[in-house]
Amino acid sequence: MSTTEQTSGINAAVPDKETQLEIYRRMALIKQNDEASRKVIRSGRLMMPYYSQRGQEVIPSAISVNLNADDQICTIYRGIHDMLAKGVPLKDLWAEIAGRVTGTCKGKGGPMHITHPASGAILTTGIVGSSMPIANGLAWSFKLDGSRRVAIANFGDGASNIGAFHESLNLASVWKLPVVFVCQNNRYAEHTKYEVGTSVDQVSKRAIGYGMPGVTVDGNDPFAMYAAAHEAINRARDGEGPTLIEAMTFRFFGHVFGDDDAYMDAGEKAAWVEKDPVPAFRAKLIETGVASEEQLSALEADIAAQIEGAIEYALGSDFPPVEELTRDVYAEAGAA
Amino acid sequence: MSTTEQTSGINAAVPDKETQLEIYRRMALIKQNDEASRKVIRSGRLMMPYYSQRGQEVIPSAISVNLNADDQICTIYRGIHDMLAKGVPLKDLWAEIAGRVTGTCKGKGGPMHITHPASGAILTTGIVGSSMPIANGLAWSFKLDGSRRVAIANFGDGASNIGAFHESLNLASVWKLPVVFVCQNNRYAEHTKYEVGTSVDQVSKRAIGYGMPGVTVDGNDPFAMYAAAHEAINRARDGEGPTLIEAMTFRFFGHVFGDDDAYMDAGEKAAWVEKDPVPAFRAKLIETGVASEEQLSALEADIAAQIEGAIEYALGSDFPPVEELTRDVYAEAGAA
Amino acid sequence: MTAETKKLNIIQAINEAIAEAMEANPKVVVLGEDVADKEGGGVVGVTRGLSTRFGDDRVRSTPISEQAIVGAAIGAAINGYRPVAEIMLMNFTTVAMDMIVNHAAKLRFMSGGQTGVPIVIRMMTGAGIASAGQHSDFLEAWFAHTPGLKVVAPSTPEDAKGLMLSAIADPDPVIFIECSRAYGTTAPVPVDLKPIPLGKAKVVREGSDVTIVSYSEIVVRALAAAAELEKEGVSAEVIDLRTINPWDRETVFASVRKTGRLVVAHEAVKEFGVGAEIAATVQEELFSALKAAIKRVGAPFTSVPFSRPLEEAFIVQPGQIADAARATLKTN
Amino acid sequence: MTAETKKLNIIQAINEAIAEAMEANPKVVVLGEDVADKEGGGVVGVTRGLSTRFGDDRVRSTPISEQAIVGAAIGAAINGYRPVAEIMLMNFTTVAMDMIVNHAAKLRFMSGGQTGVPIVIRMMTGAGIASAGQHSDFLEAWFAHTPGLKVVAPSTPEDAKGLMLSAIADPDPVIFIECSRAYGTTAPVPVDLKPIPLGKAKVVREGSDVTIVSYSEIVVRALAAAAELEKEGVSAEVIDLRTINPWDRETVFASVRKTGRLVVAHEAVKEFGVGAEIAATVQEELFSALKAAIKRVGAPFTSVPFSRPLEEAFIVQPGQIADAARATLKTN
Ligand SMILES: Cc1ncc(C[n+]2csc(CCOP(=O)(O)OP(=O)(O)O)c2C)c(N)n1
Ligand SMILES: Cc1ncc(C[n+]2csc(CCOP(=O)(O)OP(=O)(O)O)c2C)c(N)n1
Ligand SMILES: [Mg+2]
Ligand SMILES: [Mg+2]
Repeated sequence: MSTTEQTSGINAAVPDKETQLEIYRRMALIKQNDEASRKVIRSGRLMMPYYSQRGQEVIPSAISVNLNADDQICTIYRGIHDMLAKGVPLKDLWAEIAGRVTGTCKGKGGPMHITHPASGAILTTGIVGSSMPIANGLAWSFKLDGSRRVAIANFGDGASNIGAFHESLNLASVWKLPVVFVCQNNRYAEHTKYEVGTSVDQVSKRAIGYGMPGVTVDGNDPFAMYAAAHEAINRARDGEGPTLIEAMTFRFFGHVFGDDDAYMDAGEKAAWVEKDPVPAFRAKLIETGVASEEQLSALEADIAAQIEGAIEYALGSDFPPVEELTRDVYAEAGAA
Repeated sequence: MSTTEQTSGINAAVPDKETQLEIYRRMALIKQNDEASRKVIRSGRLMMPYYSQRGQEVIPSAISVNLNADDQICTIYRGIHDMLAKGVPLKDLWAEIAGRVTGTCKGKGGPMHITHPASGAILTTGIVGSSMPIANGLAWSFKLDGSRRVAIANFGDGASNIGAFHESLNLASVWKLPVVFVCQNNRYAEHTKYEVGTSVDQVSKRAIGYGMPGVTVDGNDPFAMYAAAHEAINRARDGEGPTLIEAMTFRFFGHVFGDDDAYMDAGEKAAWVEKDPVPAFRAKLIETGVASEEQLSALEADIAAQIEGAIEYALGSDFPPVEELTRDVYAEAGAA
Repeated sequence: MTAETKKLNIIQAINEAIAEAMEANPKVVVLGEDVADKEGGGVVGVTRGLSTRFGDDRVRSTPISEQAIVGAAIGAAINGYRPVAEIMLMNFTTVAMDMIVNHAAKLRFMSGGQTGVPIVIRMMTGAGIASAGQHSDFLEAWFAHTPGLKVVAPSTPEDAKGLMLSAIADPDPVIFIECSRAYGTTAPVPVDLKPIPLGKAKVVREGSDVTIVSYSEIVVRALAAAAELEKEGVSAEVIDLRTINPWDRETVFASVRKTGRLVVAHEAVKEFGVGAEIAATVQEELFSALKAAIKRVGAPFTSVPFSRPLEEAFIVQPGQIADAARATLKTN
Repeated sequence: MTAETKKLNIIQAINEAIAEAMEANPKVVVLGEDVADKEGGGVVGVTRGLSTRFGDDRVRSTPISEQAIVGAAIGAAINGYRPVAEIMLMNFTTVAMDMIVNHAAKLRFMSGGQTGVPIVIRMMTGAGIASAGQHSDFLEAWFAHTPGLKVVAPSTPEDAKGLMLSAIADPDPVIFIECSRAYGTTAPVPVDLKPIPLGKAKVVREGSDVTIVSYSEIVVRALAAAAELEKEGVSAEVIDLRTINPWDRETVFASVRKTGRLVVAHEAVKEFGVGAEIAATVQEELFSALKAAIKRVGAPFTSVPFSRPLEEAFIVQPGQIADAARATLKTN
């Protein structure tokens, strides 16, 4: 994997065994949750626009183990993996996706607008590019506070072509904000191949135009992703400013649940699925003695149970009362 | 002057004597017109927002001699130099600035919105960055026509930080449009110094992020500017796509007529005024035998007379009738 | 003798209109995200088949860059092309408002008539499909308040095709609003359908007691309300505005002169919406002809919610329109 | 005993309000193009002196990046800051509408109340200073039509200061509109002025025959019209709305109940403007109390022209407001 800036190599941070296991746990959680989501929709038990994150599990898993609870993230409609990795509770998440009052946002936001400040999950936007200007604002508040907190802005390869990307990276650089821009390059923007919409072979090269370090990393390699995130997050914490990380990955399914993905190159897709990062990392953990087959099976079974419980909890919860329709448009009278 | 891409050197185009003289004529026209404009406003004969181009005469003069009448340009509020260089008639221009019905736009656009299609002067926008997306559209039409025409998008250094810049350069590159992006870097965006708002030391480096050639050139050196423009314009004509030219220059006055320019670095300003490109090129033309003192004085006197005539024409013209207030909002009924 | 017809849904109707315009005029071009067939011919297929039929030069998929999309359309239009630009969803016009409002709408005026901008900007929107807060807004009031723009919002396949033909032929920029909920609506459309002029409303149901003015998919709900009212012996006239700006004052005035009562219904939030302009104008022009206060029906002043029951409560229902009509009948 | 006062123009009044808010609350920060003193303290000086007094961290000049400006304000506000963001001119909100409308306005609702966005977005606008088509528009109707936003437009130094104090203290996003023509207006302002609540209009002249509702600098013209009418023995009541959303229905209703006649005047183009909402609401709520049709006065449906005589004809003049009032008196 070529990189505009070398991050791997001797000073590359390596996750210890415990961290490796935690990265895998988050990957498995995301993979199993995505499978459960598609199953639930297919079964007709829930109706929602769903953007599968299958194939992109490594990125948020390897990033989030470098974050504290009070660090904050902004993500996009295809962001449930980012949210789960940051710690949004499964029950609250599922209840939101099911439009129930017990959801993170009382069912009013839905799958495209998950917010859970307690986990540092501040924004899920449905507008391409808009996670970045707001992540800058979170980072600006940390700088004003004089804290060492960090903000992460997740977005896709297609989003790197919209104006908000440009304005955000420029401002973050001139203000030296503690923010990391994570471009999850899954090769497609809806139905459009990367090269059809993007004028540069690597999004990370755009960092040069903002006097900011930029790196292209294998987003499906937990070690490479961990090292890149570790370096960028520490740079931000130390007040040395933002970094652009381009994490190469692939979307295993169509843009949104239900779209026929005829526009995708079947061979390309097959090759990526072949290298599915989740079973690959699982095998590596066993092979390197980080964990045993039994251990991982137990962990997966536990996740499966949690997901089932969350779905039951969600479907068993009430819908919001109709008064909620006009509540939260403005703060309750008297608030300030 | 450092450049991200070498343009000068052995294959750099050199303007012949005739062209050198024409470049000087346009420079003198712009300088004398700017002086006349400020004088007229100071005298109270006209009231308008005026953005002096004094100090930036070389850029459009050296570019426009490489253009044909049917090539088109888009520029900004600080764009009268671009308009004059492209051939907008003095009388029509002054009448517009004076808000008279004989103006290019019947007095309805004013100094910030000069348009004169007959000269290829398509757009003057008051919105930072907005000359670029529309220049792309002009270039796209040339490509659809299968013609060799070229579009020029002029903008400032500050405009290189707004979203429209990014979207425009990316689209122009993926569509290989015959457009040249000319960033007139006069070191200031209103009251803000270049480095306060811009995260990269040279705007031209941003071209790397668009897979496009980018060059930083001395915008006050007619030969360097001519060579850079010549190469970029030919590249566009030959269907090889867009170029980003960063032309280094300086604004001799405050952002807009009347603003106290206390925010400008007096020393920096004095140094640039010291190297005023207009008298410098004038001296060079005489020294190299391209023109005689008498010849140039005659040329300048002729320009002065034309400007005086244009001002008289403008001030002697009628204001538009009040019906014009609601005309041209939509095409006249029946038009298509 | 009735003209030969063909059953079309609104997606097919708009697709046919664009195809016929491209066939008739080589200057008609299409651009937008995913619009070409290599990218699936549009996310809902409105432009499907066009690039295959007319070539990749005339039908271009773009990067996700709405300012660049509208800017490219404006520039090409100034030089004689007739671009049909797609902004996938109406909420995404928020990233292109400068190009639409400061440029497309104003360039003819600011240039004293020298540069016209004959573009069509197509977009879909609407609640009811669980797209929530940032993908469902009806923002037509913004564009109707912008001199230089025309705003069109059809409710049937025939109108969608006929109005798109006129929008493409129009010398000025047209905002063309498609309701996602209505895309599947099928109806017979005359095979040789001629362009339907912009600015002309259509009386879709005649009545004598109260006038209901609406547009886009809410017209269907207004008709349902009228059917409900009929059971009560109330005869409602339903007008499909079709074009929001310029709107057809004559047709609306003629109806209100007859009924003396008016209800305006639309999907957008009621406050500061299009209904306000129509109500304000009618009370000003026909004050003495009014038998009751004009009622407006629109969404509550809130964002579009995700949760199904809240979303249902958000969208204007036939019952609300009928209630508004009843209210106009009480107060006389 | 009258409170001690001090003569201020509107620029000074807003500057004082921001300074007092920054003094009282360390979370109040300012950002925008050229707002810091190194960059001249703002193009017209509204923020002059603030960076020198409160430091460069709390008062930051930005690149020309309105989306990034509003985004930074939103993010900081979510984490407890009170950003006062300047968008130099109202027409430039067109490049930041996504941040303002899809995000600032909606985040509280979409998060179920978890993330509020207490920001103030200041901007100037207005015709009359030869800025022409792209620097003069009044677009308040767009923002008033957007649930989640509040919209304020003062006409006097005292209101400008008092409303800015409330806007900064408000838990929700506030669009604060400043009219360039009015900046120079000076008037005595109480030294210990308290915040003036949002949503409360002010009867600036009492009268009994006709009510004239306006806001921003047009209030001055409404008062001139009232003076003109008085010569004819017509007693006009003039109401300065001050806050456009939420607008003070009670104060307007009370006045119309008294006069039975209403004129609404604003600088924006009349069609689909704020006047439509007020007229539509009043005719709906006070139909039987109305003695005549409600009249609206606004700019003609066109772009702001450059040429002086056209610009003069564009801006609402006292005579037009007086004529509208006279019209309401004829038809009774
Ligand atoms: C401003 C804007 N334009 C268009 C869209 C429609 N849209 C939704 S997702 C998407 C593709 C985004 O691709 P990418 O940034 O690569 O993210 P991915 O979906 O691949 O994760 C588009 C065009 C949008 N949501 N916002
Ligand atoms: C979108 C937008 N934001 C802000 C402004 C206000 N403004 C006018 S000129 C200017 C500075 C532009 O600087 P630069 O791009 O360097 O061009 P220059 O004036 O130096 O030629 C600004 C901020 C504007 N016109 N448009
Ligand atoms: Mg992608
Ligand atoms: Mg500059």
